[in-house]
Amino acid sequence: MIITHLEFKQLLNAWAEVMLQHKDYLIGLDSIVGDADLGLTMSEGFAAAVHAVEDLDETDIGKLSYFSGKAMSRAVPSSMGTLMSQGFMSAGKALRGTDKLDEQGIAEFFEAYFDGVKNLGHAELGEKTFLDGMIGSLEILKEGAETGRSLKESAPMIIAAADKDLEKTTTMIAKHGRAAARGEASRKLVDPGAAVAKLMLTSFAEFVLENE
Amino acid sequence: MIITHLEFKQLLNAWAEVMLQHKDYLIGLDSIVGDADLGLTMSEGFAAAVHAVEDLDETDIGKLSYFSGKAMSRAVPSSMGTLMSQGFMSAGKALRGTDKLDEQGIAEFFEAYFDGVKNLGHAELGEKTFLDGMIGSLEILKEGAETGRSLKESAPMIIAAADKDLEKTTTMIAKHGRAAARGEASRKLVDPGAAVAKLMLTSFAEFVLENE
Amino acid sequence: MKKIINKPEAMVNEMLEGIYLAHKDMVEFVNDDYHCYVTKNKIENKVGLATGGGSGHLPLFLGYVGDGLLDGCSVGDVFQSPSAEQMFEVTKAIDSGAGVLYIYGNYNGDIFNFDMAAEMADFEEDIRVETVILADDVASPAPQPGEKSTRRGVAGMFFVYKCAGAAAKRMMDLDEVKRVAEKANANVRTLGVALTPCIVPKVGRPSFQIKEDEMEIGMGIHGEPGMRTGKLQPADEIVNEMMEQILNDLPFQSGDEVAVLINGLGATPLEELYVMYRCVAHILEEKKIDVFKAYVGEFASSMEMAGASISLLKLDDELREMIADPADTPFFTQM
Amino acid sequence: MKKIINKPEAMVNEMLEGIYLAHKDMVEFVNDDYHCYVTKNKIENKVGLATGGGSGHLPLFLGYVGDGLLDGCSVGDVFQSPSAEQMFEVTKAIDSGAGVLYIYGNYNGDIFNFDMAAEMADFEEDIRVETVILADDVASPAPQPGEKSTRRGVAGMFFVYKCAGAAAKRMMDLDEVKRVAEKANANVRTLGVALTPCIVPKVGRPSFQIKEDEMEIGMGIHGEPGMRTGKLQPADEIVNEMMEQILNDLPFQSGDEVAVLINGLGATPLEELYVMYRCVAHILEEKKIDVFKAYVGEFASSMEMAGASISLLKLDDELREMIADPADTPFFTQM
Ligand SMILES: Nc1ncnc2c1ncn2[C@@H]1O[C@H](COP(=O)(O)OP(=O)(O)O)[C@@H](O)[C@H]1O
Ligand SMILES: Nc1ncnc2c1ncn2[C@@H]1O[C@H](COP(=O)(O)OP(=O)(O)O)[C@@H](O)[C@H]1O
Ligand SMILES: [Mg+2]
Ligand SMILES: [Mg+2]
Ligand SMILES: [Mg+2]
Ligand SMILES: [Mg+2]
Repeated sequence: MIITHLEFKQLLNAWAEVMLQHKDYLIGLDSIVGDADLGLTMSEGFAAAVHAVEDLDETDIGKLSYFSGKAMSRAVPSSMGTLMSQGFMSAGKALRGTDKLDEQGIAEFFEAYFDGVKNLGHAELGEKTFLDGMIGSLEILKEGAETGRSLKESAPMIIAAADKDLEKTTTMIAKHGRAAARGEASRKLVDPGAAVAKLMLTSFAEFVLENE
Repeated sequence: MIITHLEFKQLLNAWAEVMLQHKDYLIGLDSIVGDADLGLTMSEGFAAAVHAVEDLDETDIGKLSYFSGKAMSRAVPSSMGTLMSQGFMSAGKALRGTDKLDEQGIAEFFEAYFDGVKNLGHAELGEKTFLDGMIGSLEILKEGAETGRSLKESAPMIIAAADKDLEKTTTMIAKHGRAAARGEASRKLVDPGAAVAKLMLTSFAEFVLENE
Repeated sequence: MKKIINKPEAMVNEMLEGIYLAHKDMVEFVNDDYHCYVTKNKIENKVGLATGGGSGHLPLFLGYVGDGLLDGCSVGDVFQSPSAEQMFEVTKAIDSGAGVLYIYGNYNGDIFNFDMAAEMADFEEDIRVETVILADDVASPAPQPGEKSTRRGVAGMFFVYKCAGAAAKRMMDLDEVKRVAEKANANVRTLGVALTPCIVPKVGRPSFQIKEDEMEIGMGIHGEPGMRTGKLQPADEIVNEMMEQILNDLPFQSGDEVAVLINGLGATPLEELYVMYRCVAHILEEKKIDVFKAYVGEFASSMEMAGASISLLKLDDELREMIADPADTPFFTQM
Repeated sequence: MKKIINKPEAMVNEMLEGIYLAHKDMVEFVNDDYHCYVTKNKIENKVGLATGGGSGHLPLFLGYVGDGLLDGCSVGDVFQSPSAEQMFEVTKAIDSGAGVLYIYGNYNGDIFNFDMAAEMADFEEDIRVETVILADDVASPAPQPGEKSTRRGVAGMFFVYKCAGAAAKRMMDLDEVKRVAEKANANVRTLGVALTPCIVPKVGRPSFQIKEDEMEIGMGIHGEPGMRTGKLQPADEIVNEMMEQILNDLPFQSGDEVAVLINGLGATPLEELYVMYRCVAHILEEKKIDVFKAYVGEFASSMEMAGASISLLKLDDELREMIADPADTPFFTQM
């Protein structure tokens, strides 16, 4: 599968939609651990990302990703909002000058996204964050790119991994954000940021399956 | 019937008890027209009046009445609290030196009480106040004293008059206190202060019937 | 009843003790009675200003005792007048030879007790006492000539305290201070809106109800009935309705200059008061009424009642100066 | 949701417009953006102090911008950090040659954005920026050496603003002002109790629940979970429990001198805050801890949340002077 600027915009669209659909779900998760804003920030943030680039006459996916991130950072400067915008901006820098993503390019996109979040947030794996929700899917994508597996084949694996990763956050103690104040009591709770990762990756996999 | 300092204290006691029993009733009435405090102020005020004189070694009913009023004015300086204390203090001044009240003395007591309230509050009859709740009973007492009717005979008439007087306040427009702000809309409502008058007079009549 | 208190009966005394402990450099009580509240900074030959009223309205009433404002305040139980004796004790304590002015809201209980206190002051101590009774609530009837006014005193009383306090601080005499207070009282209008009831601690339950989706325009600060109950409206519509009543009552006119007070009744956040002020400012601008100074915050509350009031004071050169003068109390400071 | 607002989305902007209209003599916005709030009184060569954070906590954060306190504040949506760009704009506006100190609460979103803004300030404008992150809530874990602190910043931040503001006003340099702010931050402890939830306007319903007869000790100012939920207790018992936690945390000791802040979260009446202060004062007296100054009121609110917090700041000679210095903002004035 090849992703051009057109599919990239469609993917952004799909993400904005899935965040809107899961607004109350995310508010619910965040109201247990944090301040109940995540449904609002994610639906608004991704909508702002879409809005910033939908009418841009631009085929450079790097630039599209960068500008969507910047727009999101203005729209929703919450923890996850800023981390996600940093993800898009980092991916944008890494892919600058690219107008098509193949399996390899897609893996690079998500890797740069992951690294952007990690660099701004200073979190390590296992500290119950967005990173833990994304890591399994990222490894499948990287491995797929190395071994030449098609995205279509990877898609169901991603859906399963994202699900498992989110589940696994209920075994971790939060070290960051509002949830961290709970210490040991945070362990059994689902991490809202990881839930966003699951939504993004699952929605990406479904996008692949529908468009292949 | 002759009222000495002993019966006077018993009467005060009876009034304190009836106010306590009707605390919620008075709160209810005052919460419609005013600030919902009347049940509190009347039960506390009469209790303070009782308390101030119950252990006094004093046979002068004038002094007992005056001191009970002064104590009430300290305890509950609300509109009705101050008016009632003024009633007791005025009656006290009028009866100074008296240690027995007959029919005549009782009528004087209530008349001085009524005048004390009237002088401090500057209200006229028909302006929907305590005065309107007391006036019928007062006239029966005064007429009884003139015509030589016994208190026992007057008692049922007082009970009926107090009831009718209270009912009649629902035809008057309030000119004083918080209810006055309602203007025409105050008309159909029972006046809480007049309800206190009814409680006092009815309780007095019952006291007469029980002690005769 | 969700209150951070101990026994309801102890609330007022414990609150007062807390105030004396927190502000011992500025205020004290006299006659061994917490309810007799006076400033520590007595100025020789200044007219003494006293107010008084029920508790439950902080910073009203005692909060306006301090430098450039009032000298003493007698404090009652929640929503209850203090007693005549307490008022008399405050009167004695604050008189420094120039007489005393009573300034308080138009409520029966207060009037009866202040009248008794004034008599005691005259009879027992030869202190000259004058009285200005405050009435700014346009939700209650305008005074009719020859009739006893039933208009209530609400948050706009702050402006009268401010003007009278400045006048006394400038060492005007009793008649002059009274004249300034009467002018401010004649020039101030207030209207409130209530969203939720409050609870008198000793009663333990709300003394009135407002439906979950309703508001009451014009409700008094003890829950006295207002002008109308209706569905809760957007802020701008509420403010428009309130401002129309207020502006028409004096009336305020194009070319006037005013001071504005947006007062929170207790539970309403400051954020919402500023949303209201925005709309007030727009209306005044459109009517070409100038705002000299705006006050936004809690100035006369009803414990945990949600809601707010708007007050306008029409200024002339004299009142403008009185409003601008500095003041310093534990509850209100202006440089 | 009983709020006096227009469209929930418009609330923050309308509130800010109200603030600029009400206090046009003292504050203004830069970059054509209401969210970039700065004092009008810029002092040449003074260290610029900036804070920032979500709306819904008035007078926090922007209320502490003014004379003797902070110079600028970037304002977010309700309970949301402002953006890095907005912080950067404020930074540029308040720098007057002596560098800028960021002072803000320990929240992820704010940290991410202030870090980005500091980079922009350094890279694009060569402005030296230092940072002090505030953390005073003893309900969240004490900082562990080598680990990122997860302790939250709550009402005690006011004391750090006050000390840093006074230090800057005394024309100390950036390192010195930072040292004073860090000392105050290290010396301040806070604990809160919540009785009812608050409602983020855009969400429209309470983001958590507290049972009708319960309270939550240690809840954060956005409703973050506290230390324990339990039956609502009498004021003295609540305060005793809170004070024990606070005193043990630093720990405060006999012979210490402190400033105290009793902060209302929004719907809790001032009356109740003074009932609490009375108990605090008794406990401190018993422990032989001296109170230099007591502040009682709303200093860091959570809109219509009912509840309160207690903060203690341990003083030394330097901090005592910083607390005593005058300050004047539209929301806080001390002579
Ligand atoms: N340092 C970090 N690195 C990566 N993810 C983080 C970090 N801190 C928090 N998160 C994620 O952010 C989520 C909370 O986001 P959000 O609701 O926006 O926080 P807030 O409302 O406190 O700003 C957490 O569930 C977690 O997954
Ligand atoms: N001037 C007056 N003269 C006589 N009675 C009065 C007067 N004003 C008020 N009252 C009586 O007082 C009652 C209200 O008393 P109260 O509840 O104590 O008032 P408040 O709570 O406003 O002080 C009214 O129902 C009325 O009967
Ligand atoms: Mg959140
Ligand atoms: Mg009443
Ligand atoms: Mg309040
Ligand atoms: Mg409030």
